[in-house]
Amino acid sequence: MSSLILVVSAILVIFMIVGAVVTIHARDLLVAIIASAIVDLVLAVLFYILQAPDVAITQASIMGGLTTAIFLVVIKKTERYEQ
Amino acid sequence: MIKKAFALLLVVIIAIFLSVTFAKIPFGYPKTVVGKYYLDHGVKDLGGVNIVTSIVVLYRGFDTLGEVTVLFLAATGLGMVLAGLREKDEKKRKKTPPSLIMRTETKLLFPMTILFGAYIFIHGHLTPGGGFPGGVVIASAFLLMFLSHKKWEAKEKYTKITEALAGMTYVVIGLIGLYVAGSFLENFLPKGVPGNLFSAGIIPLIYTAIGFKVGSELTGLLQNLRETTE
Amino acid sequence: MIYGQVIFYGASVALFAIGLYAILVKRNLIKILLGLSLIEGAVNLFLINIGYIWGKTAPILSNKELLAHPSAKAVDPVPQALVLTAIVIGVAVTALALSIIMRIYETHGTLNVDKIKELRW
Amino acid sequence: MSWIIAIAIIVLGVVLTLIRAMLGPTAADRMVAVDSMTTITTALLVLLALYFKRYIYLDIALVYAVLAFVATLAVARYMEGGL
Repeated sequence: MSSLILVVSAILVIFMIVGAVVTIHARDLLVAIIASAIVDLVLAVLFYILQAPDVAITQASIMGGLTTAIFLVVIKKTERYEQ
Repeated sequence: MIKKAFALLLVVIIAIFLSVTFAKIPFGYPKTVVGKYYLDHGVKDLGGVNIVTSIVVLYRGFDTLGEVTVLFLAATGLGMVLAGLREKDEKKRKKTPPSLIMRTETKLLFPMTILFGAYIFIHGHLTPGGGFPGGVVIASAFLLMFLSHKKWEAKEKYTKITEALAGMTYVVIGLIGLYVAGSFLENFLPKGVPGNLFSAGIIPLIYTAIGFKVGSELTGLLQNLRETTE
Repeated sequence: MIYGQVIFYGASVALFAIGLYAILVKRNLIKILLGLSLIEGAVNLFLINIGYIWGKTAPILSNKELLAHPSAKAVDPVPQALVLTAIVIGVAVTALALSIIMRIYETHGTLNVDKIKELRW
Repeated sequence: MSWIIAIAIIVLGVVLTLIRAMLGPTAADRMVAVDSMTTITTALLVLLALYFKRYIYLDIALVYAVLAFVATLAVARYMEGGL
């Protein structure tokens, strides 16, 4: 792993932490779900950089739709804003 | 407020402990001996090029059988928990119908996505992928249809039958291995040339079974969730 | 090469801490579940970090030179095989937890943990 | 040098979409930002496959390209009240 890849992964880690903070902080649960999609996306790229393509493909396919759709059904059924 | 401060203090203490522990673990140096053994002997023993697949399906095949069972239990439990919720929810909400562009596009994309999922789990021993991501891709294709067609549904009868057949195939292949080669989930087919599609013995067969099982389980789960919003 | 250790282990520690904070402080059940899934991601990332080896490539031996010396050229495959199944199981378990949350909302009419009497102790 | 320029341009694109995803006043803005972020990340994955000289890694970029829009579709259906 060269220093170029290290710099890129450091930037991606910062993105992931920002996404996680927004996930926790947002009052609107829809925004929280979208931010957790960002976390999953960056996690898949980090698995890819760490030479684990099998894990990255699984994380990417999970991220593309399934978790988001399941959480959306639940906030449709219950309530969207956190009191 | 004081509660929040204490929680923050606890989180900081745990993070410091974890950091001190992780500083002792060197990053980027070999740690396990068993991984080296699998890498050196994997292709010779089993004929599969993707070592991760060989570990998941054959070296640790019994473990994977248990994990597929956990997946089945979670999907069945979801159906059981949601069963009463469906009946009470009689009043019909007015739903916006999906637009024409979306309906046409998903109708075209649905078979392609299923084909892509089949590609992922059939080539599990050659390229990254395998039964678990392939099944998830197939379930995503069904999710696409659930989102864009109001009347379209995956009948519970068919998902249950597919899932039961796939699980039985997995166990039967293991029992044939017990009869022919002497232990459960042992390889009994010829290994072939490493790198070809028809190689690696029973790995493609088992991964196909896992792909069908994961795909039908997740589709049934999505179908259960969808019926609650109607 | 200390930078790799700081970046990747630091990422998993930070993700774990943020998820734990959500579980301890937040009162909304869906928020608590989101925190739990963050912790799950942190653990998966940590396991993959353990398996990485400097300058080596993925354990998919698709060309001749990789087939000749596999253990000198490829990273540790065992943690990857562990994490692969854990991710799919995690989604199914999250769906089960969400269905239980839907039943709780049906009987109590709220998602706030403080207002649900049976959960107070 | 050309690697640095190519990767820097892509990372700059990800930064810009991330800023919109964090600031965006409505949830729709954030979802559009995440969608374009996924598209740019696909380009990053293709570039990294070339950098690592492992062409089988391209499968992961394919999974991203095929599946990433499902989450966008789910959020859009939720917003128009059709889920």
